[in-house]
Amino acid sequence: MADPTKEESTAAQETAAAQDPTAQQNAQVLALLHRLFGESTFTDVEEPYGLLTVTTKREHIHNIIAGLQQDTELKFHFLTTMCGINYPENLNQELGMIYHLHSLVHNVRLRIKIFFPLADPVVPTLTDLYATANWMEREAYDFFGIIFMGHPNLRRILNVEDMDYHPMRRQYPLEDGTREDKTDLFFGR
Amino acid sequence: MAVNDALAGTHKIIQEAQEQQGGQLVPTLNDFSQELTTLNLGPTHPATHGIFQNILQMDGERIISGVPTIGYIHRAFEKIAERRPFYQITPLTDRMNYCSSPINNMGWHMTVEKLLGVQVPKRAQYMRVIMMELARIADHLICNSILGVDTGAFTGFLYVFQEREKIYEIYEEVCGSRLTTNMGRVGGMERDFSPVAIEKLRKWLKEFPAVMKEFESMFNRNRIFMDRVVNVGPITAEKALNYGFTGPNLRAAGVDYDVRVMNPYSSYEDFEFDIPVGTNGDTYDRFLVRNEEIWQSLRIINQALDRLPDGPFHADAPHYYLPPKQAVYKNMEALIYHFKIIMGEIEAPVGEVYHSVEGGNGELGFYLISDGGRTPYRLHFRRPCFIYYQAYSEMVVGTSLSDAIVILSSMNVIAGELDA
Amino acid sequence: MESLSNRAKKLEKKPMTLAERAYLPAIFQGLSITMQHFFRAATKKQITVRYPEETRPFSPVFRGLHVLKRDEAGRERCTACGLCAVACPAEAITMVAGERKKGEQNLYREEKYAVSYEINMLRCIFCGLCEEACPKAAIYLQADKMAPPRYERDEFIYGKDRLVEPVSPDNRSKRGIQLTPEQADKLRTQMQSA
Amino acid sequence: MSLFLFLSFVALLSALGVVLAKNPVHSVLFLILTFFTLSAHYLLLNAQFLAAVNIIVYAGAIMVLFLFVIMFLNLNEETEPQKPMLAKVAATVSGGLLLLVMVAALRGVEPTGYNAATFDSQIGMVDRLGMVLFKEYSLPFELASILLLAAMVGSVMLGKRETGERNF
Amino acid sequence: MVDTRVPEIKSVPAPEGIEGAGFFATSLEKVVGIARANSLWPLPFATSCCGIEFMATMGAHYDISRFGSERPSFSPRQADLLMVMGTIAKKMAPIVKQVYEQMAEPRWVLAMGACACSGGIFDSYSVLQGIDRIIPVDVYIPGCPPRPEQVLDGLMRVQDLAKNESIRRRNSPEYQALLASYNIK
Amino acid sequence: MSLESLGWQGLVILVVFGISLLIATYCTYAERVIAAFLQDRVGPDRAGPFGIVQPLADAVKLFTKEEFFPSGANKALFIFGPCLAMITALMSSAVIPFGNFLKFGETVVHLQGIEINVGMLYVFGIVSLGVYGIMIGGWASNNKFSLLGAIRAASQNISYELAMGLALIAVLMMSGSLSLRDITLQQSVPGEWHFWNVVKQPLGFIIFIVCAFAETNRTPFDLPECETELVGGYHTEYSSMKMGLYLFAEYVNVFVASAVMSVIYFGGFNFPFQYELRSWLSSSQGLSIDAAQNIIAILGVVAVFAKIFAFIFFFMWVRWTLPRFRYDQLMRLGWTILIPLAIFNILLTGGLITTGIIPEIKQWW
Repeated sequence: MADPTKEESTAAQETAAAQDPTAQQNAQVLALLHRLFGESTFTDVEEPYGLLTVTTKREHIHNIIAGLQQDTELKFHFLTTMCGINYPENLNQELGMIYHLHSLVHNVRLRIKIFFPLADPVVPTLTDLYATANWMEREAYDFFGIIFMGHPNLRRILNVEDMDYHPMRRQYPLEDGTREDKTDLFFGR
Repeated sequence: MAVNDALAGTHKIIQEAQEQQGGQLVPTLNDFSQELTTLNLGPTHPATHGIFQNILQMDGERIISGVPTIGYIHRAFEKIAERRPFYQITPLTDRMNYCSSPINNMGWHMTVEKLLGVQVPKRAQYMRVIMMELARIADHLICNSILGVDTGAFTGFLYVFQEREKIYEIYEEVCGSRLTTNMGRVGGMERDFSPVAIEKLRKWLKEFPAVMKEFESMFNRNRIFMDRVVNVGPITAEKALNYGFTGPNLRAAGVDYDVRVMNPYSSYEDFEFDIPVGTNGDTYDRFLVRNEEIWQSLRIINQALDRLPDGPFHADAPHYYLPPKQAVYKNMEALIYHFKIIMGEIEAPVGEVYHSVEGGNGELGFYLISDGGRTPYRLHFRRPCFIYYQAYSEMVVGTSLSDAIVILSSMNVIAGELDA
Repeated sequence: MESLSNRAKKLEKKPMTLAERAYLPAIFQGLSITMQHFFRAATKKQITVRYPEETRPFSPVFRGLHVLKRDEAGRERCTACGLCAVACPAEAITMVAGERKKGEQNLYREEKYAVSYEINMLRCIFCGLCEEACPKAAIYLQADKMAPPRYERDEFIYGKDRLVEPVSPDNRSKRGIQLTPEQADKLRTQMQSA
Repeated sequence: MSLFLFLSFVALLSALGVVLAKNPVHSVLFLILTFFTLSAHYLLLNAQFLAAVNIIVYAGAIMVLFLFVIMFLNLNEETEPQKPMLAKVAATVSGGLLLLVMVAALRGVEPTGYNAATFDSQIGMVDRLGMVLFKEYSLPFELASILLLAAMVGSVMLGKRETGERNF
Repeated sequence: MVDTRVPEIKSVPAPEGIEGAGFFATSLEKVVGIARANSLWPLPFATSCCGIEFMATMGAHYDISRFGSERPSFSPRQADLLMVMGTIAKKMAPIVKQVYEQMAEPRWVLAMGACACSGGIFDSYSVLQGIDRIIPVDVYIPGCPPRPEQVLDGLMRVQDLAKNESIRRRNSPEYQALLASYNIK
Repeated sequence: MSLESLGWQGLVILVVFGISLLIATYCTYAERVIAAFLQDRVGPDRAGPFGIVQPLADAVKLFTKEEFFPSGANKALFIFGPCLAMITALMSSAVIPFGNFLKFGETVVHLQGIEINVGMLYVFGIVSLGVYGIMIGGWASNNKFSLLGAIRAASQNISYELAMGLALIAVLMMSGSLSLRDITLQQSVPGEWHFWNVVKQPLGFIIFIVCAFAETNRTPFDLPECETELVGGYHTEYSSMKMGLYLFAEYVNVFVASAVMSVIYFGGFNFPFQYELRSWLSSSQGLSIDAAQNIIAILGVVAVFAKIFAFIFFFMWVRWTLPRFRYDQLMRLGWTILIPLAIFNILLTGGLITTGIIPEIKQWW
């Protein structure tokens, strides 16, 4: 779930975006999205810095991305990146996945977010749609412990196999904890 | 729809695809050399440059399957970035794709500028373009000459490395460091080009084409080299897109996707240059595309240098751009700004921004989520190497060990960017 | 795939000609190139810098070994504000601030000064952020000195004894605020009389 | 004479080594040593060409391929299949019979020894050998070459992989 | 150019374990030491940025071959000098140690750059905070990455070590104790 | 042969042995300096003046390095491998004629280790054995990279030996002799100094030199040890002097290959206008015919070494210029290009000899 404070910044942009060609493009894309997958599928439609951002539920994410990939009009057939995120304060929506899609032909980008509880971090995989999703999902699993149903090889990718936590979750410290040569913790660190 | 239902058949598709490949590639039982050997390529194998491991199943010298393992220099960039103020992330980006640090630096600065809404003056933009294109040349030079080294021709590498050394000199003149440049600041450059830097740059622009021509004539039409690279490790455009290829590797497959043209940043729309594309995405195409990109980058640098506008080299943004030292001594306001910026207490708006630049290896994206604090709430790097290296295990199937090494070096996998 | 940008330049991959298929022309071309380099190396000036006998010129903005500057009067400029330590991404700088006592005015420029100031050179990444952060122009990364390699880990904790600029004006770093010749002369006489 | 005795001793010893060595690689190396001593014998008999060709062809090429295959298959004691008793008996019997035949055949041979009158220092030289091969024995020579050609064609056919596969 | 070499160290101090009786270099030892010093074949264990600067050191402008070290031995058996360049993550640490164990005596270790020496800016859960936690390091080169000049300086420091080392140092109980403290062999 | 000349011959053998070793030693230095110069560098310059004692430093270091035996390796064969490589490399220089003869009164000293009338076959036999050193060492190391290197070496050497032999057969057809000394002498008919075999057999020479590169495992055919693919190939597991022996054997092989090429194709110890020089020396300078001959012989030694060094330089020059082949391409080159070319060369030579275009060589000496 996006931050509540975000509304201010988006409101400021709205006026500027009215004349913007990207805003018009985004409006078209949004209309198509609504037509294809139903208006109720998407919540929280925003356009921070000209990039259409929609939030949906994890039940729909596979269908939406598959539909976008196959759609001949939108041609969103490039998965730019995906990453996990952790908001420990948002109850039952602690974890999230953020997908960046790109329609190379129309040169439009789309950001899709899903949020789900920490206790049930299960998300459908995209490996059947995009080969590139394989490692990105492994990375998200490694960092956040998000489990991708149907992933062919969901193992840790960057960290050592026997690591027992998911380090990018916000509760875990960054530091190694073993260093000896750095003792000062003053000056606002 | 339930999650599990949505997923029905996912596995099947992948399995089918694998079987389809397997049917052709796995030798039949009556094949004499059925016995497969497992060869551990890396992590300290000389051809893996950076550090990653490939466990190859080999039938004699033919590769049946390759399983890559990465993460050997995982440094937790994204986690560190959550604990560092914006300006301290620049040194981190240096070390991501260390073959072309300035591009990473500039990409990061532009991301923050986009977040903060800072307008960078034209001169700074042109200066950035010059440095980014220099970095691109340096990156491609390394990649192509290392391809030469991996095919056994060491000398070409040393010839072009001299040019890289000169690029280092220019970097040093501009920012004070050779490799991990920490160049530029949010809002512009940290200092203007010195006359020496411009002179060195002009001199280099004059000398470099001859060396580049020599390098090309040593390799481009040499049959030994061509035999090693033509039709080795080809990848179709569809597959490349599916694997998320960007940059020279995608262009070698024939797709003219270039962030500089599609989403121009830092005044790239002012310059005239072509996007070289290859035909079938094999190693030779990747080599040629990189070589041609070097020429195109030279074109851009020449244009930018000739048209370098006058004016300030940084934005007039006292909230984000450090005041000059002299002002800090004399001016209370400047001193306050100085303290605030250094302590990281700049007023970053809440929001999220994705900005991508054309890095040495493709679309280098920065996805920054700011919650208004002094550090990013989350910073995700779209690292092109990480994304396209997963195609490697598919590309090497059916080739020989020598091919596998050539493919690897032509993909220009930079360990720092791969593992982040 | 259709063109995305209309600026694509298709690289042609010509099939090898008969001569190219015979290996020899390219081999001779390659051999002649390397031979040119051989003669160039043997006759003209070699580009190799015979370090340590010869050295390459560094750029004046090169970020080398740190120095804590003194001012015109030979006083330490550092006021132990801690900005450099905050700015350091490697967290390599440690300092302890102290109040200047009476009679130390000729040693320290400000009322606060660094009792100890340590930089861990092994951690330091020479990014130059400390130099930028310093509001007193006290810390500089010298353009002409590099941190030397050493045998022991402990030797890399650079304290004030090694960081503070030597008193002799001739050994002063070129970075930072430069003395005018008159100031230098004045300082020299001061030092000699002291 | 002492040289001859020494060489024969080494030859026999290494030939025994071929049979007795547990490690197949050692066997092959002993066999190479045997070829060496045989070549030395040829030299003693003034057949320089034969000696050189023996080394080049047998020791230098054929045995390399032998070694190649053995190294590739990585044979060792564990992988050695246990042979049935019957096979061992049969092998001993047939070996003994072979020995018997050879002894019987060579029993009547009289060593001629050195005769200064008939000695011809050029007898083992290349040109003499060529003359003999291409004049007196030209038909067997050609037959042998046809046999080798047939074998070569056969091995190429066997070694050829299915179409569509890359062959290396 | 101001002198950049170590000003404080006048004579090379004996590293741990080579002092004491019976360890004075004889003339044979001197010859062997000089020979070893001039033929340090490096094993470039390059993981990241520093590896690129090592390439620069090998390149024409600096030319590490002048020190007799241009033959990189990627096989640890043949290498004399393990040059660890770049970040060593915890995933990589066992491999570094293994490579060190595979090297034949005499062997030296050069930690190049902040990451290898101490972890540098990467004070994170995944990065080893200095390779001297797993293998003994002879010479540290600071910098991120060090300039080729510094690399050559470091190489010369290793040469000094090699020159002054007793042949028997590697059999000495002190050296064995050093290795044992790292759990090697 | 008198006892005295036997003693002289022994001395010659020793000298040849020593020279082979010395040249191999300094080949390592030459390789480094030449590579450096080709690459705009300076090469070793800190070990002695111009780095001249660099090879000695390497040797001493290798000798004092720790012996190492990999686990699971066959220890005896592990030691035997490099020894064999070195022995076979050194043996082949025995039959190379480094010069004509010196004559002191009645004593004639042939500047050649031993003269046997199948000298060429001898060289061939020894060279074909050289691969055992690599194979045994590679196999005994119990390492996959080593084994791959050994296998590559074996198949490469056997394949290229064939083409090499076939290329030489054309020379033999013209010379009618297998003795290297005969072949050398034939290349210099008095008054016709340009009678080197390379003029008559250009195609054969090209095939031969390509095969020589392959047989010595040098770039572009250095697949058995290519660094970027197999780490060190067959010598990956070797440390100390055993590894030094392998490196050394390679340089001895380079030396021998250069020597064979200069003897067979470039007239060996012959040099232009030697007969004119000899008659000039003996007639107008008043030297005895023996003394004049001795001077010519010594100049011949200089000539043959000049040729050898030129070839060694060429070996290094090529090594630092060309990329290397892939394994299958190498095989294809050997079997489908070089061997048919060599056979064509034989047919061509045969045709030219029967039609009389190449005159039959008469033994004029």
